[in-house]
Amino acid sequence: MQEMDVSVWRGDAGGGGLEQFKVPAQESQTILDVVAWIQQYADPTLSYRYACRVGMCGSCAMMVNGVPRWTCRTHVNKVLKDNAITIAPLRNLPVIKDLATDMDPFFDKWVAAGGVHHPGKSRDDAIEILDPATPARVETDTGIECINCSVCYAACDTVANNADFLGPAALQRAWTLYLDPKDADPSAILDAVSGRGGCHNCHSQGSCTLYCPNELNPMKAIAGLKRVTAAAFFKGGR
Amino acid sequence: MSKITIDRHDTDILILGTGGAGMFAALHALQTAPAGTRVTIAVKGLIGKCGCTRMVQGGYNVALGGGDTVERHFMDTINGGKWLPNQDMAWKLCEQAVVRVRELENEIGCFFDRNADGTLHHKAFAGQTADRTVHKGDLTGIEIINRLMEQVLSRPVEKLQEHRAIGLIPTKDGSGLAGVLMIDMRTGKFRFVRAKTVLMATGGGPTMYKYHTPSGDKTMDGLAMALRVGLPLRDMEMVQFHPTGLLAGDHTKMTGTVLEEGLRGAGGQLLNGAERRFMFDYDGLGERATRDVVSRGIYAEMQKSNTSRNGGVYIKMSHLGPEMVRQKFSGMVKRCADSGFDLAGGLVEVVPTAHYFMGGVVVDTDTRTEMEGLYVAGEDAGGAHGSNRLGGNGVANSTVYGGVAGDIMGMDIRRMGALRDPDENVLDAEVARACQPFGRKPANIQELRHELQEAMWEDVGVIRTRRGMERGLGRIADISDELSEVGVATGNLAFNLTWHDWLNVRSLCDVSEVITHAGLARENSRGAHYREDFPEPGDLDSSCFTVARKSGHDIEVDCEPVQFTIVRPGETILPAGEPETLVEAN
Amino acid sequence: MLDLRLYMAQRLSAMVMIPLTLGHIAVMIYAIQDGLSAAEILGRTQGSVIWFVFYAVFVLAVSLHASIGLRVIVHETLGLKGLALEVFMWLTGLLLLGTGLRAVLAVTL
Amino acid sequence: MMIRPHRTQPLWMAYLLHRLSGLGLALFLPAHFYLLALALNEPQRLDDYLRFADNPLVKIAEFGLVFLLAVHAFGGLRLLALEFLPWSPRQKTLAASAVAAAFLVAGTFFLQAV
Ligand SMILES: Cc1cc2nc3c(=O)[nH]c(=O)nc-3n(C[C@H](O)[C@H](O)[C@H](O)COP(=O)(O)OP(=O)(O)OC[C@H]3O[C@@H](n4cnc5c(N)ncnc54)[C@H](O)[C@@H]3O)c2cc1C
Ligand code: HEM
Ligand code: SF4
Ligand code: F3S
Ligand code: FES
Repeated sequence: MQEMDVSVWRGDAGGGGLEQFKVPAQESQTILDVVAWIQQYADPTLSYRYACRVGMCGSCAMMVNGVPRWTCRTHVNKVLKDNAITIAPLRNLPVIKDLATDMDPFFDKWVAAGGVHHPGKSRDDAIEILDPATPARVETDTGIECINCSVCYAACDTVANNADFLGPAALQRAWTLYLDPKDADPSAILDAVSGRGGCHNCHSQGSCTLYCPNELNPMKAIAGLKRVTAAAFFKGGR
Repeated sequence: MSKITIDRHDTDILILGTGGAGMFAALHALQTAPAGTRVTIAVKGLIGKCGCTRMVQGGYNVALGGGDTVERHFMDTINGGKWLPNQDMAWKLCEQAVVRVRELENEIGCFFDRNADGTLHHKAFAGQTADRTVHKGDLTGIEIINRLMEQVLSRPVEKLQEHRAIGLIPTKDGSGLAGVLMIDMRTGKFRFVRAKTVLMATGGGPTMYKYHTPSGDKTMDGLAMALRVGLPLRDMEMVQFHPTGLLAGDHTKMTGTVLEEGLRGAGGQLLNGAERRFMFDYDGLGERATRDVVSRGIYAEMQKSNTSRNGGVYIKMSHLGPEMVRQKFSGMVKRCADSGFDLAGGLVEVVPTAHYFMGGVVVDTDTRTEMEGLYVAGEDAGGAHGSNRLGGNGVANSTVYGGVAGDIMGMDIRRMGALRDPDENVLDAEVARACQPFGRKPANIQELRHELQEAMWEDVGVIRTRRGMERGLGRIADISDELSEVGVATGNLAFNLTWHDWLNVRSLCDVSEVITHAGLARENSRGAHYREDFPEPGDLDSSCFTVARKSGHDIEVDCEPVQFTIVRPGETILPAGEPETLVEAN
Repeated sequence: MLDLRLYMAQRLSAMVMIPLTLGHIAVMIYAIQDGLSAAEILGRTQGSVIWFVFYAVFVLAVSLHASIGLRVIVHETLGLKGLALEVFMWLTGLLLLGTGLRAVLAVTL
Repeated sequence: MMIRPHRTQPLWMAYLLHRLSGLGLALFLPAHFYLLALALNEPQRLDDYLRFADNPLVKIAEFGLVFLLAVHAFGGLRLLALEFLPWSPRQKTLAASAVAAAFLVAGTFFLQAV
């Protein structure tokens, strides 16, 4: 049987390095399958994380040949180079062990960016009548398809260099909330994204948008936030 | 192994799982519990990122428009469940779904798709007499769970992530629950958490079948724990199969994942190995028949060996125009393409796949169990769906009853004085159970899981017989015995997935045995349970549901009569003159 | 390490500089056609209020703009933060402003 | 390693170029100001410098500076457009145009200078 050369990063918060494995090649095989094969048949102590296995939960992202990807939806053929693949934990997040990272900082920033609905109504009120075709609604509808996989967060060098930067996914969530007419406190969102780690730190590197597996556009969302915060700046009070 | 230490921790309200049930429970508990109550969430994965609620595609059933009523939703649920549902639970499900969807929209911040005039859009799932399923495209679960997750993360809830519950620990006299034993998966250490009230919302999930849809973290841990503390489990034979799971070979985790229902609805055709349409051989509705009928049709075709390359059948969409398919089912087309298949233009192999578990712990309409301090909601709880769950009633069930559980726990806790002390013997026994593989010779656990999945698929699957299920029991027992001999290397227990695989197969074996016993006990065919040797549904008026519990080493299954508290077979609660269905024929 | 205010200061100053730098480059392209001498430069600029305003505005803008820009680079690549970062920004800003204004005075007075 | 795999894309290159040009300008500008200030007290030395500037090597250096300025200005223009104008998805085209415009201006300057 045809075998591939797979290098896998092993280690923990204290450091680590690459280890080599030979993995049998199969016709339908994702990177996640490769990783699982190693744990099940070659090294039972390999650690990684996944849940849904169909690109919905955003648990399985790793660096594949130096690029962040969702591994459950990345076919081996797409990334195999000279019959070899290198797999490492997602960048910009603390490693727990091997390929599993601690995603808490990512979610802490999600909340810090104001990414929580501010209700103006309650369960006793009727569902709001909302035009589904407004440009804002259409833009929000795609934005909220984010699966918080952290791929954009790993791709962004501003995140790497600026510990406070909220990062593309959190800011994109804030933007979709800002656009949502149901949100009762848009100015709280603008405040949350205007601080020292806010949207203004983004240098439009565009890696977030390029690598987002769901073809979302955090770069555009961040530009949107910059625009509305700038407008708010001129209106004063900020 | 050196002496095992158990870290001890206390809280007031403990919630296991972060699906729709777990997260709603946390939010509601914070609303109803007295100020200062400690709320803790423990979950096998990351908050909101594991479990099946996130994977909901189709949507959420709620009677909120188009002339639909709670009564009609209720009647569909009862008819769909073939008169086995607990009617009070089904009623509360339908009634509260209305409130829950408004809560999701207005308080949690979800957005469900709208009609052009701005009102909620409803679509019709098979088996329903009204357009009642609200949705956000075909990614409804992501919208619901992401919004819930934000709410939970931004509130003062203690988070125990990657903490796997492995044992419910009762008090010494067995009257109440003292707390839950868990493994902190990141370190591999044991942690015992005492709580006044515990919600179990670990989401069932029939992943003991060769082909299955649920997320990888779901391995029936909850029901296995409930079984061990002697709680009654009902409807355990009821495993729902989705007819079209992707088939791509045994070595890939993509196998078993759902290709959406809408493909068949839109005119997708199922072809056998000879590329001939076969569904009309089994049912007049062809591919548009309900899930259970289509699953059986495919299974029968597979038994005749009329199969595709990997042993399933094909779904064909190309006759509808590849462009149209690409546009209308873009998510599915892309997902198939990632796996190397051309859904729009070619043939994709599919197979029935275990999707949802109707069985679960016996609870009352307030989610209380017979054990003081233990509450169960979501897919872990039995009763609301009877023998079959309508598409769209799953997430409604978990969010409605999760919220109920939160409310009730928040109230009940006011009358519970102190934390209860655990039966240390049970605690030690549970630790020992988890440590059983230590010190034994490691072997391949994955192979054992495959064997179990093969056995369940073949002998306790889509079509069942006494002979088959009895053989299945033998196979499960063998695998279970073999598992007891398999070891796990203990060099490093931190994030040791192989140890957890062992525990997963343990839970799956235990619950598989119950499924099989319950399947043997039901000598008729209802909903998801189909007996080739008893193909008739039996008398509806004397309908019974199975109740299984563990007694010593044996599983005892009783049949209890269904109480028709709201409506009797042959009757309806819809006002006279109401049309049979509001769905326009297409 | 940029909040809204610093960001606005940097972007607004950049906008101000766009016409000024393009103007400056245009003049230079024109001016160097047949070599440059101090006298030539000074001849054009000295005593001219317009040129004084032109370059003074540029110097103000560039001090603001570049000190904020350097602040970002220094934070992101050297990890400087807190008080040290503020001090760095102000020092570079004042240095640019000082040397810049001296130069403007020199060529326009 | 600077050029890690995830960085091999036009917008990241544009970012790098903008940062390096900004840095270059910020380092050069004080020197430039210093020289101009010489005009105040020592016009002679400024003239010496300007003669020195006729040297081809220095010409190339000068060209480099104008190039930096042009690169940075047009790159900045691109960023301002992307941040403040209605958003267009043609970011890569914009990035490329900014570089092209910078070459054009700096090239003109260079041709004039020699
Ligand atoms: C692919 C797919 C599509 C579906 N589509 C629909 C649909 O369109 N409409 C519909 O109504 N229903 C649908 N369902 C069903 C629906 O998703 C479930 O019924 C519902 O979400 C269950 O919710 P829950 O909260 O009970 O469990 P889940 O959402 O599954 O959550 C279970 C939680 O418990 C955790 N857990 C498990 N074991 C342990 C342990 N030992 N210790 C601690 N935590 C543990 C899990 O990690 C997870 O967080 C679908 C299911 C699947 C798989
Ligand atoms: C022509 C006018 C100019 C424009 C339109 C302009 C525009 C910009 C913009 C938009 C940024 C922000 C980039 C980001 O955040 O990624 C920036 C950064 C910067 N600018 Fe300018 N600029 C101009 C002139 C100058 C000048 C003359 C200098 C030098 C003194 C300079 C130095 C810098 C520096 C050091 C940075 C920081 C670079 C970084 O963060 O990557 N700029 N400029
Ligand atoms: S924006 Fe895209 S890459 Fe970033 S977290 Fe969301 S889905 Fe993942
Ligand atoms: S990659 Fe980073 S710098 Fe901005 S455009 Fe995306 S957040
Ligand atoms: S496992 Fe869920 S996105 Fe990959």
